[in-house]
Amino acid sequence: MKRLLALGLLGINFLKDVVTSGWTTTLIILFRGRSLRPGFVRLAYGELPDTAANFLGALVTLTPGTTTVDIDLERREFLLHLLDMDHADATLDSIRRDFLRPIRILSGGAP
Amino acid sequence: MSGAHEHPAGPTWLWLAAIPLVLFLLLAWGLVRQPLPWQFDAAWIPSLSVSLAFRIDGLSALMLALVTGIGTWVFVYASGYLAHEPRRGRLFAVLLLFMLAMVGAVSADNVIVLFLFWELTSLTSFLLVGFQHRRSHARSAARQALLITMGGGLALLGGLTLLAQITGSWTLSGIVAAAPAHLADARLPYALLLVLLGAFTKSAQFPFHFWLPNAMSAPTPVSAYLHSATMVKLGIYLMARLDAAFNDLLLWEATLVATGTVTAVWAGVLALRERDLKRILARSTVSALGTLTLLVGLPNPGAGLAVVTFLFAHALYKAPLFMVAGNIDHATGTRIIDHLMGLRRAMPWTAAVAVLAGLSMAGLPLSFGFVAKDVMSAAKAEAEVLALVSYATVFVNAISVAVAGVAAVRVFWGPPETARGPVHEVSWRMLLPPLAIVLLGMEFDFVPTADPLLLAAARVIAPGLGAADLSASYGLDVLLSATGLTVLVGLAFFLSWDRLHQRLQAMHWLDRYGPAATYELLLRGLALLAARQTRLLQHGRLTGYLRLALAALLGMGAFAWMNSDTRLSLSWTWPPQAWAWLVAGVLIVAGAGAALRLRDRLAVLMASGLVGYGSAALFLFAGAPDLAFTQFAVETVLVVVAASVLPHYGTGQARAVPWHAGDLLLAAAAGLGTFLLLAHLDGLPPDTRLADWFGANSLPAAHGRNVVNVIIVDFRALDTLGEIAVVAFSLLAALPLLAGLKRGTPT
Amino acid sequence: MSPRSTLLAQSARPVYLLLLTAALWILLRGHNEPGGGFIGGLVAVAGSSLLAITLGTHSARRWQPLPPLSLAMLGVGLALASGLVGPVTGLPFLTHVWTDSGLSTVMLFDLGVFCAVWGALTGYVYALLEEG
Amino acid sequence: MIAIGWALCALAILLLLIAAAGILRLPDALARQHAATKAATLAVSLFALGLMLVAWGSGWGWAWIGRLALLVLILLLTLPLASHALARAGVAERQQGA
Amino acid sequence: MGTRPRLRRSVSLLGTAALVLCAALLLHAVLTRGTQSMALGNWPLPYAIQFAADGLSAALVLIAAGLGAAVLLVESVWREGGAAPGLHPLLHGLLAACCAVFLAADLFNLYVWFELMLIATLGLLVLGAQRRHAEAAFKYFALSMLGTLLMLAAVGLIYGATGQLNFAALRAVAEQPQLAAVLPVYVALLALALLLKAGAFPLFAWLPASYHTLPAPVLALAGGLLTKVAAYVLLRLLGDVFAATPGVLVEALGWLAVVTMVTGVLGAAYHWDVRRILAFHIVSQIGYLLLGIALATPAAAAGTAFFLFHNILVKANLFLIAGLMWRAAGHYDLRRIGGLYPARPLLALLFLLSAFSLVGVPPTSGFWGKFMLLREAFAEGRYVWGGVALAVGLLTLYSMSKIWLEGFWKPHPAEGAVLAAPPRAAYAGVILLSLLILLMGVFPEPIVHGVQSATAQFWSVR
Amino acid sequence: MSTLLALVISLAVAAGVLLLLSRDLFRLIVGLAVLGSAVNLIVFMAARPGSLIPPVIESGAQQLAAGAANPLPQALVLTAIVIGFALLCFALVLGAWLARATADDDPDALRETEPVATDPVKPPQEEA
Amino acid sequence: MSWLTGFVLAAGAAALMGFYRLLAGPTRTDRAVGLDILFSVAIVLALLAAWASGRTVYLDVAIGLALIGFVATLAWARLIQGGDRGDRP
Ligand code: NA
Ligand code: NA
Repeated sequence: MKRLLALGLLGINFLKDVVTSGWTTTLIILFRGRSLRPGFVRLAYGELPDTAANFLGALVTLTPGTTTVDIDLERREFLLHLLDMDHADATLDSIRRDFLRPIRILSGGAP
Repeated sequence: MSGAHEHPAGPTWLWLAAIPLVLFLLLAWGLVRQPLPWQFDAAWIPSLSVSLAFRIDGLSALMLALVTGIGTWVFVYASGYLAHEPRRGRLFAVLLLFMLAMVGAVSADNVIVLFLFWELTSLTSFLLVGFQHRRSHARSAARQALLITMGGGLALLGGLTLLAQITGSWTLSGIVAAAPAHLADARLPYALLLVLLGAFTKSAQFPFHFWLPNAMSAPTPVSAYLHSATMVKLGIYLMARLDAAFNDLLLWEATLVATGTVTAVWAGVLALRERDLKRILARSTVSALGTLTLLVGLPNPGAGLAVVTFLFAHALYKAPLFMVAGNIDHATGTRIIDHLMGLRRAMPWTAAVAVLAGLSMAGLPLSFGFVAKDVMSAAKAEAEVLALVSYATVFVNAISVAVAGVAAVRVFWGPPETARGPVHEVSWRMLLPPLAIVLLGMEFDFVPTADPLLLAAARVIAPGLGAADLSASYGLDVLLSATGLTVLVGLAFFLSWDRLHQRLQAMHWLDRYGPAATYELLLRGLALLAARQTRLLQHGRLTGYLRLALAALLGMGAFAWMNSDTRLSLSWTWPPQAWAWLVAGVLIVAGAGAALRLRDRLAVLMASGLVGYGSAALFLFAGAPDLAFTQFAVETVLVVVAASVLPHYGTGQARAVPWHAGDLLLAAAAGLGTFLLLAHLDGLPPDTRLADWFGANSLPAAHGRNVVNVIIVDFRALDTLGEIAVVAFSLLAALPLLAGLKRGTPT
Repeated sequence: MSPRSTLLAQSARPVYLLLLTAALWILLRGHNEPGGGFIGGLVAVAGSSLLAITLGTHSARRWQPLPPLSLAMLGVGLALASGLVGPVTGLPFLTHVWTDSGLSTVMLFDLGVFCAVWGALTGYVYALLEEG
Repeated sequence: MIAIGWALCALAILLLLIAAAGILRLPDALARQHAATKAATLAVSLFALGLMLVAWGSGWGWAWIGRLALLVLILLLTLPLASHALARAGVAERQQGA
Repeated sequence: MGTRPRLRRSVSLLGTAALVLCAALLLHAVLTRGTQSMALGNWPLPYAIQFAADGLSAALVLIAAGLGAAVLLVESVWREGGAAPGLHPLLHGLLAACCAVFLAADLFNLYVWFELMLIATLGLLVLGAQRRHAEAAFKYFALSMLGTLLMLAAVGLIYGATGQLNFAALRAVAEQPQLAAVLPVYVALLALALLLKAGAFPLFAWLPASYHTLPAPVLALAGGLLTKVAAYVLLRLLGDVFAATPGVLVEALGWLAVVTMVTGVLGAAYHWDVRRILAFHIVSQIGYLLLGIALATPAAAAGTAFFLFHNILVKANLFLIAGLMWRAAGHYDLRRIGGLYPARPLLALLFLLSAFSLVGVPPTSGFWGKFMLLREAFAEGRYVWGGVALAVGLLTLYSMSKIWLEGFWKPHPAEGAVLAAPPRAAYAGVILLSLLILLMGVFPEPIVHGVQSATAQFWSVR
Repeated sequence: MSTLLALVISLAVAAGVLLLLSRDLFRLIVGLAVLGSAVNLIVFMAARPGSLIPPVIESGAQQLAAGAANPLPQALVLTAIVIGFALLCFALVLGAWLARATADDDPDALRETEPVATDPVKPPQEEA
Repeated sequence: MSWLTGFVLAAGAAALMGFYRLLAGPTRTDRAVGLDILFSVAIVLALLAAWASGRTVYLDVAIGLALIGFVATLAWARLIQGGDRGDRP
């Protein structure tokens, strides 16, 4: 039941993020263009089975503005490419909040 | 050849002489029992009007008698001459084949059968001339003989074919019979010239005379048989046979008389330039052949008789003289007359033969006298030309007296050469044949056994010849008066042989500009031409090949376009989906263009992929979902393949496109051509009968709704079968290459 | 960056199975809708290529019923064999036969096409990807 | 319903154009990758949704809606793979260049 | 595959034997019951693809099959360039494609088989996996593709104009006046594609660039069949299907034939490698075939057909003989070999037969073919064409005598060189072909009659 | 309408010819591919494209609707596409093999089977 | 000119922009990115064809494209990552 709830939450969060970051990306393309500062960040995902980590990587990639470049299963962290480094922290936060937590629940771990 | 190395004996092949002998006896028996002509006809290739038609009349019988009679003795002689030759078996086999070919050639009536045997004699002659094939001279002489006689043979084929088409008959007898009705045919001169080309090359007429002396690198029995007595007479034989039909044609007469005269005189002059006994004899043979051609060309009936008489007599003295030369060569190891003196004591029998044959050769003018008289009386208007001819005959005849002197007197008399070791007479098998032939010749002179045959032969050439003419030709007074003059001149030539020789030898321009030199020039020219063409057409540069191929295709396509009734029809309707086509078209053109501009191979590949994607987009908006899907899928898989193959192409950068003006022109022409073709197609009303049938039957009969698929797997499944075979074979074909790439370093 | 992506590695097999299923689906319904042996075969090639690119040719080969060349030849053989049913019954070559249950030699033929395309093209892909 | 569908489709096309503009305007390959893969693919998905609505409204039936839904699913399934691979390629190329 | 060469060879030989048997049965059926036709898939014509065998195509199938048998016989003992597992399938594929071309009565199907021929030949070319093989294959590919693409385009355009692909249907449609005026351009394009495939001037560059890299048995099959297949199709299309093609185009073909004959022999005259010499003679002989087509009469078509039969056999045999020369003397370059006449008299005899057949000396097969063409050229008033054909015979003789003089008569340039003994089975294949050539030369009547009746309807529109 | 397509195809052909003659091994193959696509389109033009209706019989119908696209050229082009693709794969591999073996990408440098002629009468000897 | 035509032209414009990236690079990844958007355009075009013709068969083409299109991108990515051999043998 808890997992089902998590799944539903994940779906809603995903759609919300797709729309919001889609909108941000559109704005970025339209108005910031060349002045944009993209870059890489690392995101530790902690305790998570490999499959779930991969799933999370895919979800992150699906969301506009963020792309998973590498998943390091040893060090348990993602290497992400962000379109906009100016709001990197906010982006990472929303990933942790909207995706990482429900997936932890889904995979049976602690939130 | 002189027996320096003794080889194990092995069979002598003497028994082979029995074959021509039996044939000769059969002929003689037949001539006694059965009146001429004998005819034989059997179907061979009725669809081409080629039948095994043989017809033996007097002329053929005369030739047959020579071929088999002299053949018998040549085989005997060869068995002695080649006693130490290890590979004589092959030579005998070819010699026998030659004899049979001659028999066939002179008895054939169907022109194609004649041609068959004619070529067979050339072929066997080639093999015999090249018998000493380890020597490069023998090889080139053989090739020269082959190219000239077979080249002439090809002309002969053309000529005979034309003659047959003009007269409507494929037999010699039919052609001769029908020819008078077609003398005005415009094709006739060409036909005759082609036939004469064949005859002239075979009979070594000017300017093709030079192959015969070179052919002397054949063993002597071959020279005596092929290159003096029989094969070289084949051309004369054919001319003589056709003479009955074309005697009254000025072209025929002029060509034959002119060629014959020039050949006879010129060969006589050239004989004086030679020191090799065999080559001297060969030159004199050419001279005699020229005389024969001249005689055939003369229009009056008496000349016909002269032809057969001289032809016969020449064979009977020249073959023995060749054998004499062979004997001398065999005994002394040389044929150069400067080194040959006083052989009469060492080789008495050979000397005797030489004298008898030389007498015959020198005493020959019986025919000339006859001709001279006949010619003077028959032709009046063309006096000056014919006078020239008769002067020429005197000269030619004098030369043969001189040659007879050299062969029969000079080498045998005088002090013996001391530098050389002891010389021994040759074996009986090399003495008996020349002796027999020369005695036979004398027998015919005194006892006219051969007269009926000669007369019959002459009547083939000159049907108007009466019985009286024969006796007239033997008129003693004419004979003597003519002989007197020629013998005198000949004696002068003989005595001044060395001085004349040196004078002529010094004329080097004769070697540089003669027909023989021309032949060499042609061969070299052929090689040079071939080399030039190779550089032009086979330069090895693929781009050049492609350019030429494209230019040729475009040029020939344009030619076809100009020569057909084509019209252009351009429609500019613009349905809604045309906008989609525009998008697709822009992609296609942009992709193709970008592939030209880009340097990174990966980018080139991507750009060219756009052509495919564009096509697929086009298919989407043209009612072809299957095509669109396939095209997209193909492009995707192509990317996979190309992406994995691309690293092998070295650095990522392709060469820059050079933008040659010529290439641009080709491209523009190709584009324009494509446009015109498509515009042309657009003007034609579409015929959709096949499509309609497929659409109507796809579901009811073939149980499928997707008509394209039904066509692919059912209505036209064979195309698909072939296609998947191509797909599977493409992998099979690429396996060795893939293995090489996998190893990393293809060799 | 790790030399191999675990995301690709882990998703490759499921996606391959999806593609193969789609390929077979396309093959089977091709007679009535767009599709058929060619397109199905090409989709299967895409699937196998995916495996080969992400997991290496070894596993791609393992997930294919036969070695590429054999598969291609089998395909040609199947198509040929389906055409031989006709001659056996006295009809021309490539005459197709239907049973009442809807099965037909057409399917065999199309399967042959599918196998030929799948086999031949994967043969190229594998050989090129596994060099040196 | 049809009107909404139309509007969604128009929006999707607009998004597609913007995504395309993104690959022109954004500063480097990795950034452009975001536009090409995600923005564009989402635009396509949106277009499919719009068309779904149109089909629903027009009563074209489940043949349309089912297929379009399947399309969106497949797009969402394969998009991360392409995007991820492109990003890795970009990084690798950058490393090669360095 | 690849592990049991002996089994593979046996199966392969058995397969060819079966092909020969089928071809013989087919020819028998054609001769006794007339043209045989099969509508593939049992669909009505002209909707189905049709296979049609008249005397001409059935005979060609039999000849191809016989040639295949002889070549495989030789191949079974050849082992040049190692055992390649792809060899036999590719050879069979090539053979099958050729037979299919002879039988196909459908324009697009024809194209498919040409593609199969192309890929099989490419596979055979690269089998050796040396650099020269790959180079040869690439040149072959690049130039052949031009022809292939042009052929496909022409087929498409012809379909677009007529709505038909089946030969009989096209024959009927092409005579319609409104099409007779516009179709020739497309037909000419198709003819051009076939001219490239046939190796006509100036489209032959692929041939001498590639053929000589093939191992002898393969070369025999390729050199014997490939260009001739294209020539056959040209004869079939121009003489039978699109016989209404304007005379001026056909005449242009005749002049092209003349130039092809001459450039072919001149190319051969330059070379010293036996295979290269023979390869250029293919071009020259194609000229004769084109000449026969350009004469545009039934009799000339018969001559072309006869020449085609002859040329396939003789060319293949000469290539096999060249292979035997190589086996015996160690090289293909005439400047490096010699002494074959005393050492290998049988080989010499076999060479002479085929060489003189190529030259056209009676009574070999080559003579009758040339004679039929020459006769018809003169009958049609084409004296220059006929004259050049004769002259080219002389130049052919030049090349053949070069091989004979240098390879057979000249002593081997290496002192004390001992010539090897080529395998017996290889001789068997050559003797088989030689007997066929001899038979065709000595008893040509059935074949002449056969081709005359098979081509009696050719050019009937004109 | 067909004027547009004819124009597109013609331009593709022209570009293909230039690629073919560009003296680059890889571009040459690409040129053949481009020409192949153009030729496929030429064949497709035989159908006089214009209809958007695919040649698929709708459920309920027994035969193809009037006005549907001509299925035959589509089938022919489909066959031609696949054949052309198979040949293209072979060519790409062959070209790669040659590029590696010769360490050159100039098609005109493929001279091993046809060496440069030096002596006008006797061409250079070669290994075989 | 209908709305659908407008959509087609807009999709075409997007394709052209992608094409520009393909042409201009500068990196290989850029080119691959440029090509990738063409897939999206192709799918949109298939959907538009379905819409315009009212036939679902074009939807199947779109699905097929979505299924296999990304494999091409993966192949490009692998090629770029593997890099050129650079060195000639
Ligand atoms: Na006369
Ligand atoms: Na006379």
